[in-house]
Amino acid sequence: MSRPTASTSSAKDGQLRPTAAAAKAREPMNVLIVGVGGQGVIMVSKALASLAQSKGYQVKQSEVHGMAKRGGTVFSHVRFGPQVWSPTIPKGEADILVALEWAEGLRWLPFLKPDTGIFICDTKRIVPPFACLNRRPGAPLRYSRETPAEVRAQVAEAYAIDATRMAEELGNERAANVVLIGALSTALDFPAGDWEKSLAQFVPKKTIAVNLDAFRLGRSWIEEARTNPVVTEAPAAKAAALAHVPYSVRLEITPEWCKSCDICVKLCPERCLRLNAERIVELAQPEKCTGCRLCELLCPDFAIRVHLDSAVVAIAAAAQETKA
Amino acid sequence: MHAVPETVELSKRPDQDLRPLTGNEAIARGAWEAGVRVAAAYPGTPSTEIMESLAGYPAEDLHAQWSTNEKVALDVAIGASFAGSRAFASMKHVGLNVAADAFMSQAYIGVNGGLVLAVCDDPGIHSSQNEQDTRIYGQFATVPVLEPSDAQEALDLTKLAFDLSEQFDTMVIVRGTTRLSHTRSPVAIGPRTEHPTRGFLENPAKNVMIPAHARRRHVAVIEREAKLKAYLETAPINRWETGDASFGVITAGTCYPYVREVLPNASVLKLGASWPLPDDLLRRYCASVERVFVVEELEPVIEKELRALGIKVEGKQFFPREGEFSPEILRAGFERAGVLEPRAQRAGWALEPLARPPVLCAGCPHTSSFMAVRASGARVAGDIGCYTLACLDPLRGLDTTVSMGSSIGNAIGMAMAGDTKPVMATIGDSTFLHAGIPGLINAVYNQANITVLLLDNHITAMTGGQEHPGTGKTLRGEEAPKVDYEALVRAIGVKWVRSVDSYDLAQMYQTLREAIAYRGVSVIISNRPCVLDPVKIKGPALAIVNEQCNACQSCMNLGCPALTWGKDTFEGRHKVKIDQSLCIGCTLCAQVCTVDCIKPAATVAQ
Amino acid sequence: MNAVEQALSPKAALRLISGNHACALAAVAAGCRFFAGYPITPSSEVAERLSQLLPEVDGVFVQMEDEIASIAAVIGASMGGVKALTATSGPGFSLKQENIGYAAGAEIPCVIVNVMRGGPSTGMPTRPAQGDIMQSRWGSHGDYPIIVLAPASVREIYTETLRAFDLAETCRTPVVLLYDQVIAQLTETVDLADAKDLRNAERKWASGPRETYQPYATGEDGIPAMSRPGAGYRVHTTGLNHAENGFPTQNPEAVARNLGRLLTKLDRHREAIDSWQAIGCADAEVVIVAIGISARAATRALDLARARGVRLGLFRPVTLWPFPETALREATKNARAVLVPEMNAGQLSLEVERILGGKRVDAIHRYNGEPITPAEIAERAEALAKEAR
Amino acid sequence: MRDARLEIRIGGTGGQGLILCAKMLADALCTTGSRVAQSQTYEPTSRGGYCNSDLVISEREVDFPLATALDCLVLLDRMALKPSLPLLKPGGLVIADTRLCPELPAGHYRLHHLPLSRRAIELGSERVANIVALGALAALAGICERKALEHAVRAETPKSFLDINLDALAAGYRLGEQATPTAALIFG
Amino acid sequence: MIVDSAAEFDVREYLRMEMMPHFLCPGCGHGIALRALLWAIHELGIDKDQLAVVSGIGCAGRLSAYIDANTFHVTHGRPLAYATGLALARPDLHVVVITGDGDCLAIGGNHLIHACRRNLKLTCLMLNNEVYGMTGGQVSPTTSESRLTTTTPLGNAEPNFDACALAAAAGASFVGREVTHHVPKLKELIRSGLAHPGFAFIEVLCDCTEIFGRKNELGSSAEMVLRQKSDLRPSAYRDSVDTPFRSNDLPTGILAKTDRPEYGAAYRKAAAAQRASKAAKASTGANKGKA
Repeated sequence: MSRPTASTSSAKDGQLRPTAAAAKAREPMNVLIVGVGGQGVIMVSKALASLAQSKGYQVKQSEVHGMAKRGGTVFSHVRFGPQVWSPTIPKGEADILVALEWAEGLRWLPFLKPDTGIFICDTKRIVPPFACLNRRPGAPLRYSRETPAEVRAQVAEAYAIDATRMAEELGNERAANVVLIGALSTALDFPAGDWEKSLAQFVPKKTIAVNLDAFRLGRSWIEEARTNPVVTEAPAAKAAALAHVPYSVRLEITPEWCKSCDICVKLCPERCLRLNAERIVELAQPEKCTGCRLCELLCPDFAIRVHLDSAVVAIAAAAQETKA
Repeated sequence: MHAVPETVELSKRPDQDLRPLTGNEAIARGAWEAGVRVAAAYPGTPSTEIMESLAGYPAEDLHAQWSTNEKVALDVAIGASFAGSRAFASMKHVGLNVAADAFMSQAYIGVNGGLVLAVCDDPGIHSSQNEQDTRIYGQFATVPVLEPSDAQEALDLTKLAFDLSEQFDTMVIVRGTTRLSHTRSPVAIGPRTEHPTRGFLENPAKNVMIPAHARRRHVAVIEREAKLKAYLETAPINRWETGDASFGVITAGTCYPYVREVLPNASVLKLGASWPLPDDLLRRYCASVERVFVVEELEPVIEKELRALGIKVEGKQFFPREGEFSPEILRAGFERAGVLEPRAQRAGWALEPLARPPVLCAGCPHTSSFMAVRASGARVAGDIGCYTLACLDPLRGLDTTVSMGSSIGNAIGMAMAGDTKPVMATIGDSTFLHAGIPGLINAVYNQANITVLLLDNHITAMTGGQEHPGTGKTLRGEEAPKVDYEALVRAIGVKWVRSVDSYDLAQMYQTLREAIAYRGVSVIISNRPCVLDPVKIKGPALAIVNEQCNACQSCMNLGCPALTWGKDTFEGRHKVKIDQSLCIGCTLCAQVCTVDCIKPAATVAQ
Repeated sequence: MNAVEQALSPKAALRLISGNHACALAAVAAGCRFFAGYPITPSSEVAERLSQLLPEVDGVFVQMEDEIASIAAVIGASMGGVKALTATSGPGFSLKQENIGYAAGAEIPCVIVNVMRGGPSTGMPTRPAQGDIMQSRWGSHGDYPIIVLAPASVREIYTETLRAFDLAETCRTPVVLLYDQVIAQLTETVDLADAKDLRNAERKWASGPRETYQPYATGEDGIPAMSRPGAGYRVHTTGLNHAENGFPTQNPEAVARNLGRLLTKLDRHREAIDSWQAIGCADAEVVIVAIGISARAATRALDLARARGVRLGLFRPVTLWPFPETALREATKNARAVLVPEMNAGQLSLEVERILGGKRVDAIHRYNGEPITPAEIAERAEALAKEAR
Repeated sequence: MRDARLEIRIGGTGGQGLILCAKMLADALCTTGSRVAQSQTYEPTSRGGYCNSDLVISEREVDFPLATALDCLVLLDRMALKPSLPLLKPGGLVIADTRLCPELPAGHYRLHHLPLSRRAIELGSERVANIVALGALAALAGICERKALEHAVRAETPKSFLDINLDALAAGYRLGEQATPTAALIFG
Repeated sequence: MIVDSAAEFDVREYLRMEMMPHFLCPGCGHGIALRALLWAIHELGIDKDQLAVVSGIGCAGRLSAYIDANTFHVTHGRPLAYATGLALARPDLHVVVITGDGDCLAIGGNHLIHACRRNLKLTCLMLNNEVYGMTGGQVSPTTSESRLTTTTPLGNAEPNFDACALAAAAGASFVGREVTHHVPKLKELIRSGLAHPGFAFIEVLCDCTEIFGRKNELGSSAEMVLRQKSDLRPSAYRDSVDTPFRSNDLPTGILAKTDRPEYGAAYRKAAAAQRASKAAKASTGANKGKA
């Protein structure tokens, strides 16, 4: 194998001469692997890249570091073929999108080839703290609402696997990514044995057996799903029934009872209270108040009463909706 | 994130072989193959792994160190060059700002042993405070800038940089970007070439920058620029790839593969060095095509030069000045420029992507520090580090963040300007050692009424867990003296110093309040190791007793990624659940839980 | 027929009974349904007897951990609206004083039996004394009213116990039943036939609307109507100085008004409270003033002296506190001298001297555990009479 | 008036049942219309130490309920001798146990030295010496009807002791009825 | 469920409004404990007329005055004894004792252990603020070692009582401890205590910010409220990663619960049985007589 650089220019007579660029032989295979920091996205991509390289392909694998391990989005572009230019996969060019987390899978869907792209996604939901920022009563969880069925309708070939549960059942939740490798392996032309060899290099020695099981489980799951579609809905995807319950939070403060102890101000989860110029508690940011009653409960002077107006009506309505 | 073992193995097998390396690993490999003797760096994404990777090579080959900051790192490298050895420093783009003082002078002095500076830019600002373009520094200091486009070139150009450095008596910058640093591709590696030390060259007129010497050196620098330009006219690192003559593209570095991706058959002039530029080559190339496009990430450095040469070029009107390039951005630009047929727009599926910004880790000791900071009601000057993330909801604990070590100076200024709130600076241990100490000295000297919260998590956490003078270990993991912060701070003249365990939330609250109440400079050292480095902490996970949770959201207020909402609600608020795979059992949530419903998972029926 | 009914049946009217047992029996007859005590000689038989009697009448007996707890429990029970009794002796009586003050101040009815024995301190547990006369009046700190009854016979223990409950309830005050070891443990033939005519008085309970009810507001009688827990008044009771509304106050006017009323409330009920016995005082040269066993000796001394031609009289305060002053002055107006035999170093004689200011008052003080004998009294009284002639 | 008052002391040591037998006597007297005041010493050493039980008997209510001049003295132990003898009326009746109170000083009293405890032992229990003494006292002093006393003994005796107590009472009566003063009146 | 009734519980329905605001210092944990008590009472639906609160002397003792019930503010150390009398005499009442650490464990210690042993149905709420607050901050039986008080200027050298261990050892059939920060949990604990058919001893760790906290530099009320639990480290957190950093290990929650017979009921039952048996005897005796 020769050096892959196309650096064939030569300098003669003090002048650089032009050369022909290497013609593009064949489009590379684009596999986008995504997930959340800590899920093992990089391991999946390394296993794939290593396998591809061993087959003599040029491989580029590009990923983000830094913030990634802090619960952020992690993605890894793996491109392989006789000639690979861009280290990243252009939007709409991914042949396969492997997602280790449901919302992450949805985030990267636009990168998938519209007509032929294969979407393999764990239904695991990792809800980031940001999805829970609005904590007021009735506020919805800001997590993706699309269901696997909706995705399937939009994508050429889509698989929603509960890989995390499958891995748990095998005894190691962390092997979920390998279940997905198993699924991925069915979409590429490498022999299963080569996959397993590659895998064994990248998982901890002690977990090789369970990871190989996970790999085989992922493979057989897909094969079965192809002939006999499995309905796996993302858990609680429609659990937004209680959203938008119309509570109106109201704080009733008895100023002459307040002794300015500051407990409520300091311990309010939303920091929406303060002591005013007279050192009496007041609701400074009513829009943030969630009506959690902590101030009421912890006020030694009984100076605060929290009212969730129309709560009874709202709860009754919500309960009925849940039943329905 | 530490040394890459297979690279070490490779060094024992000098026969050419292909290894999958990232750009950073390739730069390190290149430096090693070039026979570098001394290497220094301060960690900074995306450059960090260069030095970590170098430290994976045998200690007898080279000395590699973490320096306290980038200026120190460059000074160390300059010193080694003075002594006649090949020397190397690496840093991120903003690190060069810190090192700029030395950098600008060294540009005049030149080198004895070859001196190469790897600087990694961060277009797109994946993990930085700006996306400044390092090529301008090269132009500014008249220092050549080589730009690899992939890992192979990273190796090759780094090696070349050492040769050029010695050949032209100049420091050489190898400029990378995040994409280069973190893309892995096969690289052909080679053996190390030893370059015995040249010995110190006693030449005060060159080595001692007093005005009289410097004036003469400036002339030499300008002459050097001309020589470099001449070299680059024919240097094989520039590539002229022919194609359709209707238009041509001039590009460099990581833009090149994108250009090739989008325009596989176009005429391209790929520059190996983006500074200085070979004027003749550019003129000849531009003349060979009808339209000339310059594709360069960030600033129009090349484009402006071409315009200065009187050549009509197109560039930034089609390709943005900000952000990281991608094939689709280039495609869109070329489509707008009319050289590519617009692709049919597919009706996209309207997906609202989930916001998933990086957050402090589960169990991060900064969490409780910033809970207390938030409760203190202070005006807070933040600094660079993981804790910068505390500016986001729900902690919302920072008001400003400027640059490494700025927090204390910023706080002094705010206090002197009479901010009505108490003023506080929060600064990590590594950042404090990097650039915080002069600020603190200044605070004491000028009697500022500020509180400095020194967030000592025993590691340089943000960049992935690097050692520093406060950790008691070197880059290579050897024992080293450890900075005693409390003694240091007292020696500076701070009278009010207290150490506190930031996992003790109540103590944290109280200490912070008392520190603020103190008139003058008060320093709190919050003392808790990072949960990821140097060892990953994983205690027994906690769980919520669901039926007891009253959804008060006190724990959600920590912003801990292990905490999220369960399916149940109470009074319309979501009850909380704990992701046990993420929880490390730090108990901070239990400490704020108002119903005591957070218990070790083992005792809670799920 | 339970033990109490049996005890009080006409057939059993004439019976042999000890002083302490008479007290227990009378307490039950008076409607006492709660006893808390702590064993102490020579009062323990009261507790022992009540531990048998109270369960028979759906009352409660409890032996507490100490005398303080006992009086506290008694006051607690009375706060609950139940007539309650405790019994003790010197050291225990000392321990109870703080809470007796509480009962006086908060106006909680209760009856405290104090069987006097030798003192000070542990003293002589099985020997009689009369050394608690002053303590029974002044034992707790501060100014407060209290009623102290001093029966001298087993029969009188019975009747005075009945009266103690009546007075405690009607006057809302603690009542001390003060008698000495001899009387307590003496078994006497007693006729209870005429003792059954009980008033069995009830406390004045609050009535009327809650909004206007003031727990310490009173009418002419100076006795506030008490609210029974559960009756809907939900008042506050405190040992702190309080206003008519029951809540603590430091307002000088309110304190003076309410405390002033408290300190004088018994004065308005002296007719019911006062009780004494005067024998042969009209023509007596010397009037003997005595209580308890000393009074019993004096009774015999009267006969002994008359046989020798000396006219002695006996004034025996049955209600010791408030002291029947007027009656004493009346009884002694013709006497040349007064003799106070008492089993202490001089307590009753002090009060007698105070009341009779200027009249010759002599005393026999005995504190060796031996009762003063009739002969001794007669001898001293005769000498006194001769001296005064 | 002095004639209307009769004082009896039963003296001995703690545990001899002195108070019980005084109470039986008092009960018997009570049923026959007498007024009785019964008192006793309560010594700290109630077991084995000196103990007595006094009865003051009167036709009307007893004024001073304690012994001032004893008409009868029963001595079940020599320990009772010293505190009791000085209270004895001249010519008073003394009944002493031969075994436990063998020696008495000379004095102006009628002494009956009787084998009270020995008889009790013969009956099967030394503990009924008090009942034997009660019978002897009743017989010698003639203060109460035998039937009333038997009734009182029945009323105060637990079932299991009833026979022996009644036997003891009878034995005491026999001793009293057969007795002649063992010592003449001695003028000391 | 411990959180259910927060919405409908208005503490003011249980307060004597004419007495408010109360006299406690700013931030005093007693106020929080009082709320929890009233909340528990509310949840159990105890009629205020049938509720009797007996309190001793001290800051805790003053709380009874604010409760709209039958309240008795009695002598120092004796509330348990008063309550024993009240509860025995009036088994129909719900009797609650509010006491402080000094009131309950020092001057009233004897009553506590016997109340535990006796197992009469009473709920004893001991508000432990580690100090004699009312008298100006003297050392109490629960003052932690080395703490400064007005009578321990050198730092307290006496070991302190573990009140719950003491109560349990004395045989209390219900023992619990909670901190004020956990108001719903505290309410639940008190509720369990109130519902317990026997003597229930509940220790509430309360902050005394103004006196004890200030003297010992324990911070503001909010800080003390938080500290109570971080210092406590309930056993639940024993194995957590912060173990090496803190030593205290006082457990919270229900710490002891047995179903010994309740004294009052047992007493009444025995009395009734005796009365019944006597009545039966008397009637058979009378029948015989007739025959």
